[in-house]
Amino acid sequence: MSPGLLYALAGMLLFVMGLAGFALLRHLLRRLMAFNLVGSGTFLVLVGLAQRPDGEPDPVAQALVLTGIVVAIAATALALVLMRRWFDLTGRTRLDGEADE
Amino acid sequence: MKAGVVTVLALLLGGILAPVVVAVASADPGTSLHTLVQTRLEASGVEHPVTAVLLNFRAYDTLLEIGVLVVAGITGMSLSRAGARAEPELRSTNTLLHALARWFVPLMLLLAAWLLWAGSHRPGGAFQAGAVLAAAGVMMRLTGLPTAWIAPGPMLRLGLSAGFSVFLLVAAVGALTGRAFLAYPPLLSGPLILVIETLLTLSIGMILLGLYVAAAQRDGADE
Amino acid sequence: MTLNLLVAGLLFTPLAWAVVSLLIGFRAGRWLAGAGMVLQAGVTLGLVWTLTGQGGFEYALGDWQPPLGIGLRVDGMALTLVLLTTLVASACGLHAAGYLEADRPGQRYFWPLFWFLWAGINGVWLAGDIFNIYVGLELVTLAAVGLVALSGEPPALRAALRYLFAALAGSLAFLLGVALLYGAYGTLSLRLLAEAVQADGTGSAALALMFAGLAVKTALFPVHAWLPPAHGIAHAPVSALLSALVVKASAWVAIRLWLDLGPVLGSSGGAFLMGLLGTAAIVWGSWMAWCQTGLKKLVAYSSVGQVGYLFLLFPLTFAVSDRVAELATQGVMLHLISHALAKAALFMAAGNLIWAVGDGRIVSLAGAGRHLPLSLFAFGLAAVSIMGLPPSGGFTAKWLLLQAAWQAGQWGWALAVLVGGLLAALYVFKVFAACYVDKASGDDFHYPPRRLDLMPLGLAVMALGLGLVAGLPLHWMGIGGAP
Amino acid sequence: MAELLLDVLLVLALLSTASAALLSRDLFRAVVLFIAFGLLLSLSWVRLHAPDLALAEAAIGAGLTGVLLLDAVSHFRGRREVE
Repeated sequence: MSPGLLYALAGMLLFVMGLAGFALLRHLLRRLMAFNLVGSGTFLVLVGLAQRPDGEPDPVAQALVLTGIVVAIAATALALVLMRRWFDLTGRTRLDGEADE
Repeated sequence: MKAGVVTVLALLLGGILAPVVVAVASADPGTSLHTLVQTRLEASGVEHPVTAVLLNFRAYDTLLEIGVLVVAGITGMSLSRAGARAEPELRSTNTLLHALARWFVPLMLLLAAWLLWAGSHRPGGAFQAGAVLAAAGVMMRLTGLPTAWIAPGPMLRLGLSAGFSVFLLVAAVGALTGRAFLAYPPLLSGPLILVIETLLTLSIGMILLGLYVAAAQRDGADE
Repeated sequence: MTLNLLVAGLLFTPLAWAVVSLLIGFRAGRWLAGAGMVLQAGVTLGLVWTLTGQGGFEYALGDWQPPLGIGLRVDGMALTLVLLTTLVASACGLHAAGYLEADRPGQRYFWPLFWFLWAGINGVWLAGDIFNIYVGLELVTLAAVGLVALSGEPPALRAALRYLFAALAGSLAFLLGVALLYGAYGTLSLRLLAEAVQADGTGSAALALMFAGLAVKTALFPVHAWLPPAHGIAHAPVSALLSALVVKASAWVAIRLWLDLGPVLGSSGGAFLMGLLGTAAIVWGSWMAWCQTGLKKLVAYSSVGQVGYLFLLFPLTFAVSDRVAELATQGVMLHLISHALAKAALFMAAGNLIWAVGDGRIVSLAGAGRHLPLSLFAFGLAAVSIMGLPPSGGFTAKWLLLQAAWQAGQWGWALAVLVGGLLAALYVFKVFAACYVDKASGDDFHYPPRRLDLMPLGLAVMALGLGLVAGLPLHWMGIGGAP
Repeated sequence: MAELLLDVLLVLALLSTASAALLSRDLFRAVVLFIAFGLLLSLSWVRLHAPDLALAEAAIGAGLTGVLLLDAVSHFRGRREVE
């Protein structure tokens, strides 16, 4: 088994685990961490699969993942601003438990 | 109940995806972008292939991605209303941290500059450097060093959009001089990429730091 | 040369306007916005003119040809959607200029987010590279979330967080599909992928992941729950933008992927499932719209239903005759356009009505029929297209879809189209019934500025008239990409 | 062979820290595990010959995200949560 495939499979598992966590967890901060795990898993798949059996790394895949990491931190930081403000105004760390209105 | 259903679905998804991942890994795509990057590397103006892809071959992705960062920064600012600026509780009184910060902040600034410079010919670049800058800012903030410049205001707005603006201008100049949008003038691509990266570093650092500060502000309930 | 300038202008204007309006305030941003809209309109018309003259083309950004660089696919469908965006976003922007209070603290950030959203949407219409689609969709999502959260009130924050989480999960599912396709075929260009893909489980699994992600972002039943709060809570012109254009962006990506890769990677089971979910969305969204007590929530649930029609594309283009596939594609695209026009008009008219009566409940609209005839008129005209009555664009779109279903012998989808129209009539009349209840007590109406009626009215007239001139957009959309 | 063993161990460590971060009852602990996950991921990028990503992951993924998350935990802890 090539290292690329190994990490890609690990990434796939992380994706599935993170998604399950995303569906089950209710605490906003935990959901955010689950989202980041899903992202990391996706990035591992992207780079792992782009690596050829001879071990040559693919600069394009790496550039894509670098873009992905920056998008992820932007989304994470934005989500944190939103949830901290939500917490300040309502004292709650989760969204469910009340109607939309 | 719900946990069980989700677990079963997750196992199912994993069971479907695992053979797909294995199949893709063993497949041989006819084309390889890797060799294409190598053959065109010289024309890109930088020696490091990842930087060449990010700032030249696929610069449009990067432009939009910086846009995503700026949007996050804007939204952060829009939610941190005027008022609570320098909050005393944010500062740590830990003297060890203070001592560390006096050494660390200049070191981190140096590291950021090195990462930025390295990006043209070896691993490193604007994103890593910007993140280090932001971390230096976080440390300054934690230890109570002056950080008034990061409060929402004209300075911050200018700073967080500077890198994006210069990138966009260079892109437009390409079109105005008869080439495609985002095409660099043939001989200037190296220096232009360095200029763009320098300003991007500053902007990325400011955006990330600005979001940190915006998250740390609170008002309303306390006042 | 001109082509370079036109494409560059299209991409440059909204991004540049976003940055400049960040540096100036909300009031100055209004004037700037006007100039930007004029410029954008000029560039769009220039591109449409080029398209009709010489056909579509692929534009290599930075002069790097795909697969190394990123190509934009400037063809009939994409440009028609760019034109739609210019119309709808301009109307929403002009409405917002008068609708939003200029002096609220966070308001200066409206224009930058608005322009970034516009830039992102245009980017998605034109994208010809699957990773670029991901970045474009993220730009759209974050700008849209920022606009929803703009008021900073708890319900808005809650809706924004739900929206953000759902959209991010959707993006990552899409990105995993991109990773698999890139690993398998070594290219990100949609055009080259369409040439390279082979019918095997790998590609189909990747495509399924991408559709799952896009379904979440488009709020397809049953993953639609994030949409009504987000679209219901935002300022009216923002809701209009979100319902008219933002959900369409991800739907469009699904449509384009399906038209390009579906013939090889699709399966009749998958296509049927998408059609089934679309049908469920039509019924459930329309029913829930009828159940609402809040005006904007009703309009938002109507979007959940209307989005469902777009997914009838899948079964009606898979393994059918070319004629049926063409009819179905035309019907779905025309529905996308007419719904964008009509729904933007509905939201803006609803905003005016709410401004006038001072609260968002449908029962509070009593007496509005006497006091706000123009807003209500716009609401009614747009509703004609939503219900699918002639001569509206909604009618022509449904007519095309009915023909496609008829010729394909797939009766079920025709039934879905007809039931959807009836249910839409129900919730529209619920609003009108409330408006014409005579109110006994005094008149505490606050008249919104007259000019705010113009934008919904203009779009509603366009949605209504679209059916009469449907040949023109259909002709444009028939123009292909690279020769 | 030794290299493959290293990779396998690293992957196992990645998966176990990730699941521990998801399952941990204590929020602070979960965040610390998440940061550890980021550092391990950074090592994985080194193993995949992606030093740019290793740098970015260490600085952004583990470093900055970690600071933001830790800060948020202490913020949430600062005031009693209304259940």
